[in-house]
Amino acid sequence: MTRSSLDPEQSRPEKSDPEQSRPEAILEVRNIGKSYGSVRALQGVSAAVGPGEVLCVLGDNGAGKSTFIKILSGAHRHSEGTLLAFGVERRFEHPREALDLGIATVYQDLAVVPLMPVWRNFFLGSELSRGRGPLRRLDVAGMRSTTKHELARMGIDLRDVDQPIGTLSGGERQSVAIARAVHFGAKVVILDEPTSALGVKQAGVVLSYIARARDRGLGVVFITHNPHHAYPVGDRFLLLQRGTSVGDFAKSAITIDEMTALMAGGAELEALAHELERP
Amino acid sequence: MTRSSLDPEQSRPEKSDPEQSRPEAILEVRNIGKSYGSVRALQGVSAAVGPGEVLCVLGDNGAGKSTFIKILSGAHRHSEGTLLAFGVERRFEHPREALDLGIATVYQDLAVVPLMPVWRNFFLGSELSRGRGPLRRLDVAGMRSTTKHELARMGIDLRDVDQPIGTLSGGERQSVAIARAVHFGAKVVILDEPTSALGVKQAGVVLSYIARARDRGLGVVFITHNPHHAYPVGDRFLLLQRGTSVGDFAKSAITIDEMTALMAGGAELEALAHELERP
Amino acid sequence: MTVAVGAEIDERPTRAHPLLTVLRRPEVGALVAAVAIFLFFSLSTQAFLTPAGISTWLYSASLFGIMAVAVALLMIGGEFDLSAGAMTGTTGLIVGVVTTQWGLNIWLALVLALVVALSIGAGNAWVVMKTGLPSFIVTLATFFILQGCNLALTKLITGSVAIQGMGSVPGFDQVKVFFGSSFPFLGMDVKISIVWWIALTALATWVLLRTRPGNWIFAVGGQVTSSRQVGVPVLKVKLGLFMTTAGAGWLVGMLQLFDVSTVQATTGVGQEFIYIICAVVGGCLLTGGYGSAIGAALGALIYGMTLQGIVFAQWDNNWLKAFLGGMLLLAVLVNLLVRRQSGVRA
Amino acid sequence: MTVAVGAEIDERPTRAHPLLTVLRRPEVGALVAAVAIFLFFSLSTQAFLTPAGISTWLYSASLFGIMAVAVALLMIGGEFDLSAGAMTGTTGLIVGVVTTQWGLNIWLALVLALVVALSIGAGNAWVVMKTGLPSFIVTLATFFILQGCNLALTKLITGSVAIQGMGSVPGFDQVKVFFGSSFPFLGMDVKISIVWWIALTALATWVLLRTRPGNWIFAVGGQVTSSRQVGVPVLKVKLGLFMTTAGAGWLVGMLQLFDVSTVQATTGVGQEFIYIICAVVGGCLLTGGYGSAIGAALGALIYGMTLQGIVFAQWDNNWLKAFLGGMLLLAVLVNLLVRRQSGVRA
Amino acid sequence: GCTATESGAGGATAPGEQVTIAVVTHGTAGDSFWDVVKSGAEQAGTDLGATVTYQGDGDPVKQSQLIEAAVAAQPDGLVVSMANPDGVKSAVEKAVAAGIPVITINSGLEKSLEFGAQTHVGQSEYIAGQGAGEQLAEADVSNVICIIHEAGNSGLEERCKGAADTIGATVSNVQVDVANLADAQNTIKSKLLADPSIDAVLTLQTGVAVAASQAIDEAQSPATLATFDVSADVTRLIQDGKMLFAVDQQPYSQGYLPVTFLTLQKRNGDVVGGGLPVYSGPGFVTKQNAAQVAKFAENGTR
Ligand SMILES: Nc1ncnc2c1ncn2[C@@H]1O[C@H](COP(=O)(O)OP(=O)(O)OP(=O)(O)O)[C@@H](O)[C@H]1O
Ligand SMILES: Nc1ncnc2c1ncn2[C@@H]1O[C@H](COP(=O)(O)OP(=O)(O)OP(=O)(O)O)[C@@H](O)[C@H]1O
Ligand SMILES: [Mg+2]
Ligand SMILES: [Mg+2]
Repeated sequence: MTRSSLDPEQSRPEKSDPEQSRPEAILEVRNIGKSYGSVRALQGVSAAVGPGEVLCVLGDNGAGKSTFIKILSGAHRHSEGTLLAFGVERRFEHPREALDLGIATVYQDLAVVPLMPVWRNFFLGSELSRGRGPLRRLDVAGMRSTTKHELARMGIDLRDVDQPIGTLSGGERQSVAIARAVHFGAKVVILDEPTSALGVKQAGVVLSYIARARDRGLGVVFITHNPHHAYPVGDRFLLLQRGTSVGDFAKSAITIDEMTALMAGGAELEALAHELERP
Repeated sequence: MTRSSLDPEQSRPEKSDPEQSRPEAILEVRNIGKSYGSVRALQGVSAAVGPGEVLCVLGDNGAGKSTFIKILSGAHRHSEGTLLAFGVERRFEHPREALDLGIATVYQDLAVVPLMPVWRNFFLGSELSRGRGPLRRLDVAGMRSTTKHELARMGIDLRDVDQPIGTLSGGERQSVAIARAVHFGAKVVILDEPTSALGVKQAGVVLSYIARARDRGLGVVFITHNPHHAYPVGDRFLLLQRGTSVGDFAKSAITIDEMTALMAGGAELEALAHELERP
Repeated sequence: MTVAVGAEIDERPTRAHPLLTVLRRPEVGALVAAVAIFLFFSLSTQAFLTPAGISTWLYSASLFGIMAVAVALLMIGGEFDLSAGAMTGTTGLIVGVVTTQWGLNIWLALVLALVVALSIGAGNAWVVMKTGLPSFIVTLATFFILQGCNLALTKLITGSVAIQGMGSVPGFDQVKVFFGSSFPFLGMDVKISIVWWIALTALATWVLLRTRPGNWIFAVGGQVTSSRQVGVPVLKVKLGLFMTTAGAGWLVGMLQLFDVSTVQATTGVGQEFIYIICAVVGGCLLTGGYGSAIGAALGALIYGMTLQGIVFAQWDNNWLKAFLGGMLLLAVLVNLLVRRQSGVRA
Repeated sequence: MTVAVGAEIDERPTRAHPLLTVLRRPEVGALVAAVAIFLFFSLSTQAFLTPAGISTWLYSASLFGIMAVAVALLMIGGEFDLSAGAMTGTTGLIVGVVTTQWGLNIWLALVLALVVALSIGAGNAWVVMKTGLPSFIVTLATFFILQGCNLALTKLITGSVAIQGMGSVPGFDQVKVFFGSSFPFLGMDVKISIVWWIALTALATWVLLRTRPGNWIFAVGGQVTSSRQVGVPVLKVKLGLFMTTAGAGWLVGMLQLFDVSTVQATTGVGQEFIYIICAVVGGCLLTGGYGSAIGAALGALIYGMTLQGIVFAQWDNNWLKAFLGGMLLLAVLVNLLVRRQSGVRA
Repeated sequence: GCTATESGAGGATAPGEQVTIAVVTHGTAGDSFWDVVKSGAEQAGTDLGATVTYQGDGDPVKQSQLIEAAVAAQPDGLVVSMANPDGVKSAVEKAVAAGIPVITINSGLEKSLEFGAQTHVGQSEYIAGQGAGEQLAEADVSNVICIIHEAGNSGLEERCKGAADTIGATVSNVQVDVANLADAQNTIKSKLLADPSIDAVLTLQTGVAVAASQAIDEAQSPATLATFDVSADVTRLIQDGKMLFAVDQQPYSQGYLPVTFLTLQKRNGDVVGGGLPVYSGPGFVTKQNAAQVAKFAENGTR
């Protein structure tokens, strides 16, 4: 197979952007690992993402992708290895700490509160206030208009930002979550499978947001099952399998077909293609 | 664009399987429609599926795919049009009625009860009994071994069919649901986005189950967002957009690229491809 | 071709010790707590382990237990019934009023009370299912209504708040054989209600674990939409559960009536929470879909032992409630601990 | 490039009448029910609309209302507090005991009682958050423990089950100005607790709708993991909510103590459900994440009007509970209907 | 045998044998009347060097269970109140059959001997109610409300019934919740406002009496107030002229006397009463004797 030509060690020194070097990485993990009780969900994974760069994380179900980003975003603490944010070693105790550093995460379950209005969800945890002392209050008008404006910038025209976010379609909810991350001056946006439940069109919209965030100079960590979604926007590709890293490739070092083949089951899928035909 | 060459009316008379005619369809809908209060989720959709045939339903988020299959499976009643099962007009009042006719459905949310053991979930609603009169009781041993056996036939080797199904991975749960539908002598299996949350490998496994069910002579209605999943197994393709049918194509009448292009947003996605590139 | 999806999961470490299967049962925590409390009172008091002592706390536990088992089934099915306590009073009062005041045949009176109870249970189910309101609120309303009717109607018809002269109703002694008698066993004077309790716990366990309706009870409590989708008759199951609870209320009402041959308008008020407590201590989740009948019976046993054990220990009864509160907290914590140890998420 | 995801949804028919926005508020159902009950008793009884009558039912509503508003906040935040009723007794008893028995300065006694209340609230929150046990069970245990301690400690210290001679404690009249006084207003004799009630309802509404903690309360009740993920300090919010409820218990305890100038060991027992009922009638969901403070206040108003209206109407008092049950059912049904009409899913 | 003298610390020097007396009443924990009964019984125990256990539950089934649990511990004597005599019949008879001397207290006088009890101390709530009714009738009232603070409590119902049967005026019952005195006060006020012809209020509990007195003030009603039971606040109200009288069933002696009798019986073979009941009341506290009662009430013994 093409495996040897894709040796991770070999491809590591490659850069998608030559003027940018690892020390400038916004987020970097070295040999990171995580166990849930007796289950080792992740071990010995290293990766980094810099500004204006898109790191794609690919892997099977249960490969540890969500675990990986939960460590980056402070939702879980890692049990091995080191995590560097802006070159400084960190151990997040609470998602708040990561957020305060500009690490914004769009979770697989979107982290929205279905019964709350769109604008309240948009600003949840980072509400705008006006006034001072006991008169300090939410800047409702400001938040409403900012939400409307930010969503419009993303190409979403909601009639009513007061409707509960639970009434939006999956794609719209996804977009709100991404717009939120971008708006709060995030340095890195982490997205966990934002496209899996989306139609072709909606997935395209989300990909375009990712490209836009990248063009604004944000770092993006993008998790997906779908090589067809990852390849167009990704700069680097981290492949996970059963909790360990299979490789970390620059875009120039791998083609979409090689990537598909390398993902666990790629080989089986080819074999399968015959079987799917009518006997 | 290629639109005119793909005129649905033109392609309708085409058959993927010439020796099989519509009157033999297991399930058929004519001009079916459904409103939720003031929301028209579906209108004027016609389609049919025969034995040994795979009907793929594709469409955007909110296009009405889930609504469509909820009508077929008796979970919702249609508000317009006619539904024929085995040539007889029906109006299902309860999923039970559809089930009793051999219409088995694997829902998007899988319809499993997370806290219950795998084997109880497998047989839920169709439990095996032994004994008679007041001594009539569940055939626990029988259900356990059948579950183990049926799952093994699908290539899933569970150590313990007594573990709560909530502890299985997404792909495994999906497989249990499909194995259940196949086991209960279904004539039609309806699958709502079984592959969206799955990795490449797991998705391949599910596709192979679909092919296997088809080869056993079952009709399959397969809903997906992903043309790459639909095309290899599908015989006919029903494209929905905002609740109406865009077309119903035989496999011979359409290529995968045409299908992708035809799906809502296909055109936009092409435009997008440029944008995704670095500026 | 066999794509071994399961195979890759096998790699991850897991334990599947047979003991663990036992430890994962919902009632294990309650069993541990029950044994602890049994030992505590056996060692610290004289009377607790005497035949007379045992029959006393068993009797106390049995009356709570019958209801707790029914309430546990209902809770596993995802619903509450706060009218369960008042129901024991309602049924007793109906039998009392129609026999002592209107001279109805006592057997007919029993049937009448049962029919009324089942209708109220069915009514609860109907309102809950039709409106989608939480059963907590619907049955709270039923509770208030029953409580009010118990008092007002009894007062209206009999002129007092308790039924008198029940013992001299013709046929009373025949019925008492079934509901109010006791028999000697191993030196104990065993009340018939203990037999009812054990029989019903066994029956409920059998239904839950070995019949189709039992499977459905777990299903509707665990995930009601999924159950509906696979063809479980949700409405019938819930109807059955509410009627079972009401029926158990009738049974307890009769057991009490024929034991003491009187019933008061306030009978049963405030007991509804004890049933829920017993079920929760016995491992039922408040959110439904998980629990066991034996667990609820053990919960009732814990409650009965504590209640009478405090009497045997001659503690000041002013502290009773505080003890019960502490015991409840302790029992649920033990339960939690046992379940955490065995790796079950609560 | 603008991919108009929103545009396609616009096509589907929807109504967005401004009236609908108002009708979608959680408290609308309660408002409709409150107006109906107000009209009913105004028309059917003489005394209900007299100044003296109004001040009576307003006072009754205010005592339930203060707690109902606090309990509603807690319920919106996804938790229950069944110890809220007993807490009103505990705080009153503490003040009573330390002033009448130990001669402590009355202001200090107030502060002491508040500190104890807040600690108990914090304790509830701590146990709930650390163990993950449902607050229903944890606070039920607290309720029992408080109930037991109220009785046993009061008896132990004072030798009786009620506080006597509170009125002659030095400084009583000064404190009474804040908690037990009344003032004339539009011909009514308005109790100060009504002012507290209105002020707290306004404050709670302000907090809920216009401050960050309010936003967080909705969030932790609606989806606790999501809230944690976006950085909401879940523990602090729940801690604050349990302490608010305990603080409200203290306030109501003081209002009662300085109004009737005596307090008994059983004070507050059984009231916890009335608070929950008021909150639910006012539109709060039992499952959390939805509700309003004004709604809870309206729920209390409905309860207060019904309670006193029945007396004004001179109906047979034995039916009281039955009326209340019927009223509860009616109110939640009206609520449901109004919300269904406006297209909000309950 | 010897007389009961002052018992030393720990009762080690108690004369005669160790005596255990079980008291099981139908009073719920925290009920102010039964709390005084309990105090009386416990004081008798302390005074005589006897061990006294006290339990109570208003539900006849539960009360029966408590009696049976007490009997299982084989006490030297049993004291039972019988609000609903049928309800505890079999439990009492079991105790008698087990050879335990039983004395009934408070209510249940009619059935006391029939069930095998030696004697009865106190008198029924109904008779006490009749006493209150006679006193109120002397005050020439025509429209009375009787405040029931615990719905369905048979003792309270009996008190109101007794009053109603002798008073010769309209008596209507009003239900309030003793757990919420502020609201009880409010409800009484509502009743007074709704029916200005009410000219007497009869309460059945001391806390409610205090609340009712304030309700009468606030409603500016001319109604006369009377109550059952005595407390320091109640004697103060009587002294201030805000209350006409308080019915004193002397619950303390209902607890103290039977414990004394049973202890004597164990230690000295005395069977007191001779098959006749011992009446413990009712006494009436009025302006004349209020000051004298007040200091006992302070101790929680009246
Ligand atoms: N809280 C937890 N406790 C125990 N095991 C866990 C927990 N969370 C995840 N795991 C296990 O860790 C492994 C990795 O899970 P993770 O969610 O990171 O996978 P994933 O790559 O995101 O999968 P998917 O594509 O299905 O989202 C799985 O085997 C999973 O069962
Ligand atoms: N119970 C309901 N009440 C009101 N509207 C509904 C309901 N269920 C679905 N809808 C609406 O009907 C439309 C079609 O929904 P449906 O679930 O069929 O879409 P779908 O094609 O399955 O989308 P997805 O790909 O996101 O699963 C959507 O606009 C949705 O908001
Ligand atoms: Mg994941
Ligand atoms: Mg769908």
